[in-house]
Amino acid sequence: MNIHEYQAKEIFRKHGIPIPPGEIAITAEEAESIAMSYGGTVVVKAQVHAGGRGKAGGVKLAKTPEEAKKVARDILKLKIKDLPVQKVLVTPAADIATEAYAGIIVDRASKKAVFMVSPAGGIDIEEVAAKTPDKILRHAVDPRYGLQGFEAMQLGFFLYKDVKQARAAAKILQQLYAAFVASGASLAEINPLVTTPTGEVIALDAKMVVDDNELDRLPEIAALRDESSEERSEVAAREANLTFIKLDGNVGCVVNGAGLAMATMDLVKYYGGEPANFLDIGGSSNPEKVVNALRIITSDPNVKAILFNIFGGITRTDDVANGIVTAIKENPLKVPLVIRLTGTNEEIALKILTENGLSAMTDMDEAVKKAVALATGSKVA
Amino acid sequence: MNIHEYQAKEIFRKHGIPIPPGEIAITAEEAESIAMSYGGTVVVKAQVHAGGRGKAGGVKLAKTPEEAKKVARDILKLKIKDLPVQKVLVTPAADIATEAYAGIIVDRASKKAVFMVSPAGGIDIEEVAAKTPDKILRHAVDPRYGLQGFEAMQLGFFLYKDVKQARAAAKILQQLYAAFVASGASLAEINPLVTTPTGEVIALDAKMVVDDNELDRLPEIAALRDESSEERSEVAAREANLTFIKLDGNVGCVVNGAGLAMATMDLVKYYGGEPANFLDIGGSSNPEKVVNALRIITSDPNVKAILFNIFGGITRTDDVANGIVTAIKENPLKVPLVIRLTGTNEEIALKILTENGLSAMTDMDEAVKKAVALATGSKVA
Amino acid sequence: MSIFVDKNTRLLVQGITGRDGSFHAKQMIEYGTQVVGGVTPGKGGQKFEEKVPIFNTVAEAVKQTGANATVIYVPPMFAADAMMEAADARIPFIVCITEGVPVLDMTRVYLYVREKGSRLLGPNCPGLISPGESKVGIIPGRICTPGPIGLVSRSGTLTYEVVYQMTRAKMGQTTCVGIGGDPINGTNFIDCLEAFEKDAKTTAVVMIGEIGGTDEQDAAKFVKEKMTKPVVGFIAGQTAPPGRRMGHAGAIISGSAGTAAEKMQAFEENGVGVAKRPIDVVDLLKRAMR
Amino acid sequence: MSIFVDKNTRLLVQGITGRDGSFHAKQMIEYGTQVVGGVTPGKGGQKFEEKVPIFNTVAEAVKQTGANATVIYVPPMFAADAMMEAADARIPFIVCITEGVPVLDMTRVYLYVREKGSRLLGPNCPGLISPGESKVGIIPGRICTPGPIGLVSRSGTLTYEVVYQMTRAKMGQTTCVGIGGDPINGTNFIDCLEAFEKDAKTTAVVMIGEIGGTDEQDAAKFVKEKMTKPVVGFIAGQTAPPGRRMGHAGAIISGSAGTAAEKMQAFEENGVGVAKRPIDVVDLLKRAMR
Repeated sequence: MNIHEYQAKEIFRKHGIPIPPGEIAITAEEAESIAMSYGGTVVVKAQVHAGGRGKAGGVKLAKTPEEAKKVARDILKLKIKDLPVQKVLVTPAADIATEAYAGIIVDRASKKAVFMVSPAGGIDIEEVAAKTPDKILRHAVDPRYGLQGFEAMQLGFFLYKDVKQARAAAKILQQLYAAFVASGASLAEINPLVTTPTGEVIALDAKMVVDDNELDRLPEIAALRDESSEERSEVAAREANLTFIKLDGNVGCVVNGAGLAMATMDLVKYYGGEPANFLDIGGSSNPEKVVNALRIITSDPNVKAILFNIFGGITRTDDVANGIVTAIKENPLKVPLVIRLTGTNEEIALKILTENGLSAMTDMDEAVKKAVALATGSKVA
Repeated sequence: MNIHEYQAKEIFRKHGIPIPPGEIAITAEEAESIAMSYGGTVVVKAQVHAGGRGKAGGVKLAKTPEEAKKVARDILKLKIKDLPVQKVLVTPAADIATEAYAGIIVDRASKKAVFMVSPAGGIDIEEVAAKTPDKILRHAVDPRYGLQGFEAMQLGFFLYKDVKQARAAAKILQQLYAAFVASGASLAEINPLVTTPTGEVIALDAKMVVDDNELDRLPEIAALRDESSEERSEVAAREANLTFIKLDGNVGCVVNGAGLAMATMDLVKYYGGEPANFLDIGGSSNPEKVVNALRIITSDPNVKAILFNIFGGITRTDDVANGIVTAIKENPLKVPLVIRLTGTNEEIALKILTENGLSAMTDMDEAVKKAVALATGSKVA
Repeated sequence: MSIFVDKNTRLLVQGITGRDGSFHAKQMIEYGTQVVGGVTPGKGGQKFEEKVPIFNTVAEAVKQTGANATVIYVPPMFAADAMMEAADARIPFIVCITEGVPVLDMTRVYLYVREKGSRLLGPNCPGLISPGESKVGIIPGRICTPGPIGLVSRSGTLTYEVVYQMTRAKMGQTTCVGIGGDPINGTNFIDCLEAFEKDAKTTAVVMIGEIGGTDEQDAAKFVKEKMTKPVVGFIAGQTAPPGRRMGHAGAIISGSAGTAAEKMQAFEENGVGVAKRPIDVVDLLKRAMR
Repeated sequence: MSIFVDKNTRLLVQGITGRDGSFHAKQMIEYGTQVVGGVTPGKGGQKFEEKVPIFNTVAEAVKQTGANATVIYVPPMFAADAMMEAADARIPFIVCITEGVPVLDMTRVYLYVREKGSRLLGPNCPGLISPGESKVGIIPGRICTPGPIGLVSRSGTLTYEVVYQMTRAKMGQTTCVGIGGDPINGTNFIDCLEAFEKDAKTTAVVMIGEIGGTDEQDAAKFVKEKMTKPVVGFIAGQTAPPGRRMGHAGAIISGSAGTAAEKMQAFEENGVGVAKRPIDVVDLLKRAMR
């Protein structure tokens, strides 16, 4: 789950990381009055779950409250990577001497949380990694001991020669690690971590991604979810307990199991179609899920054909058949439907479908070919 | 450092352990009014740094506020193991179904914090260990992982057959471990841990000993020290940065180093005397420390002779000699003094002492023999 | 022969009285797996299906039954504790089916299990099956048949699809292992390839990967450097967009790393036959085993 | 010969610019110890006494100097971190002089150092000296002389007293090791006895214990079961009251356990000569070595 910069900053602040103040505005007028209360130059920053905000015009300086109002109005009209900006963060502009980078991610190779720090901050860290890899220091944290003082100091000295700044950075990194663990994060980032002309070390930006699997035990983190900034169909899918990712193709896919769902999409492409989505109805065979899945897929006007690919194991194919029948009775389909079923209770499923004027296939490749042909209007081979 | 029951209870409560309410009284009248506010039967418990309070008459039931006043008055007059009772804890009496024991200590053999739990609670756990060792389950906690849920459940099931009570106990044990670690404790104990007739599991008593070495980084724990309940000479010694333990003998000992101090005491005994104290002036050779050491020792009327035993390594013997001279000038001694010095700057030290009318020996055994003879009035061999 | 589980596997089921645990315990017993005990705190002393003794703790269960493997069906927030309990009880082989275990839990569990000397399979995996010998987890028994092929996969139903095609083509399996779709898991491709290489009865291996991470690339190198037996593979997720988790927590392309294309290339470069479609695995195997 | 440190010991001093660190660094250099570097964060690049390079981190110091031992003089609240930093930098021998390290810190440090494969001596110890070869810590060099006796002790000045008597009696030492007075320390009696048993030049060993714990009892058993060389011992604290910490954090009789009497009995029962007074060690040694 993504959270906004202002939310991540609040979490970082609670763990002691020095961060300048800031307030959220949802209108240009609010931005103006916040800017007025701070006095001096402010930064207005789009709060949206997308990287590259700066390049997209989502981060602007404003020298006066009037200017803050104007830039806030502009930013609030933006769409960044398809996501509309609905909130801006207004924060006093800081005097910056140097910009560094500090982040943590969960690393699958080392099976640990890994710090990455770089004295080259303020820009995309992947760019730094590609161009000047020696400017990045990586450090895997042993979860049994946490980030030790001496480890934090090694990272601190990589960022700053001055011992006071190295110590300040070390402290911030330990606080960042504490925030990361306490929030069940899979990523936590400060970019840039800056020094001021008077030598202080402070965090100017904050980013955090939370492991969805943690949300059940961290209700206060789960409450940070901002559904208004997510794709609507994906919100609906999550509420229906489905894993759904919208794509741009024309063949809607309903599959049980993530691996099979990906393989089905790949096969759609292989046979000349384009998948309209990733959708995993999961292991449990609840007819309700099938109904919800069809509702979400049919709401996409690009979808020209729908393909079910169900390999019954735990999933009972008769449950899926019942779900399809129910859904179609409620909302007759406007696009053709191809069903592939095999496995647990296959015979019962076929009977249910036939009795309701539907048919099903058992071979995956054949089913995909047919769905692609129907979607693209070409002939079935 | 010992802390009182009521202080330990406050810490345990903060970590979520269920503990009945309670308030502190320093007069019988206060105890009465607390009892009145609770209504019903209360328990009045001496708050003193000594075990065996119950046997010493320091814990009493009172059915009415008047009775609470009476027993509080009695208890506030008590001395338990030489320590005067200055506070009582007044707490509503609980209905008890069963009594168990739960404690943690730092164990030197396993080099870990070790839990001990027993369904035979309410009595001295060393007695249980001696008589029915199979009624105790020990469990060493890996500090890298803390007390895991399953480990806590194993301990919980050892205490209770009922799964709800086992779970409640497991939760309490995890909270107890958290309190133990957060407080820098070397011992934390609930005795008894009781079940009520309705099946709840609650802690009726609380004991905690804090590692002195933790106090510098835990100011809020350090603030719990109750100097009024400690031996006065030991408080003075601590303030002077000396390690001092009062004993009942007649030869006062001033030594540098804990091992040598013990060996000196042993030698006093070996030659027929009794050491009046353990006193380690430590490694640094500050004359001020010697002055303070002499002040503390001479305040004990039992001391009939004073023995210095200094092996100069880091400790400079001339510093010690200067300290002795200064102290004696300020407060002339009323008892004989034997000085043994050897090591760093020995010649200078001897010169200082001689110039001030004092003498010194270099052999430890000879010095001890002489001090014992002077203290006991027997002839020097 | 087979890897990890066989006729001598004496299995515990942690969470045996839960919805999933009880369902699959029955299925495993029907298949012929020796289910020697179950664990559900508070139900110690009872019996599952009037046969299998239930215990309050894993330690007790191991002591009473001599179990040498365990399979875990407990809710995600308790799965880490269950894995560690099993490792602490010195069970040498631990299979965790549970999906949704927090990844930070797994950073601790991984080290703990390793310290205790156990092997962990999963979490978020379908388990494994040595056809005709023992089934541990949720892989449907009827789609498998004994034979000489080893199979290892990050996926569940996709594996079923491939195994089903193999069985229909009369290519039986020594063991089918689902290592699971999480970013941090106990057993990886290389662990399984190593075991299949050592297993006398296995003559060829199928490896089914997906986007995310570098496990398949590392495995491909291992095949080239250390294996004598032919290996063929399939990668799911050629059409997956970057930066999105495709159902499995570990199935994500980060930046430009972990794509299907790069994994398929690694396969090719290291002599692992690349199936373009799941069904192609069968033909590749036939060719490889000639 | 000697144990743990010798002429080839290349020593770092952590906290070399502090009050204690700088004082003892000078003493060690004077004695002839190869002090190859010091560590004080923020003073990297400077030199100690115009000779010894100072580094910001231990890792850097090890990389630049090839140090194979370190001695720690940092305040108690930073000592755990210093020990772990040294272990993380793979220094094989770590000596921590600092007194007052919280015991819960040591529960973690002990495991960490062991995982990294280093040996830790201390904390709260005087260090060790191999007379004529290398002195690491604070034991005064002039009271020692080379010879065939190994000495291991929980105490500081009491050790000096005994070594001084030995030196006066012309009984030189291979190595004198102070293991420290804390309840949890890195190296115990048995570790040292084992090393002395293996050391070709050591012909007899002195063991100086004190009240608290069971280290001396375990060591006595070890002497009986595993040692061929004679061992004599002294125990301090025969007059110590129960339940009180006698200066050293580890010197405490708990209930009725850890008394001097029980330790002396264990010595006697296992063939360790028992000195009643410190001075008796010399006579016992003479008799043992006849």
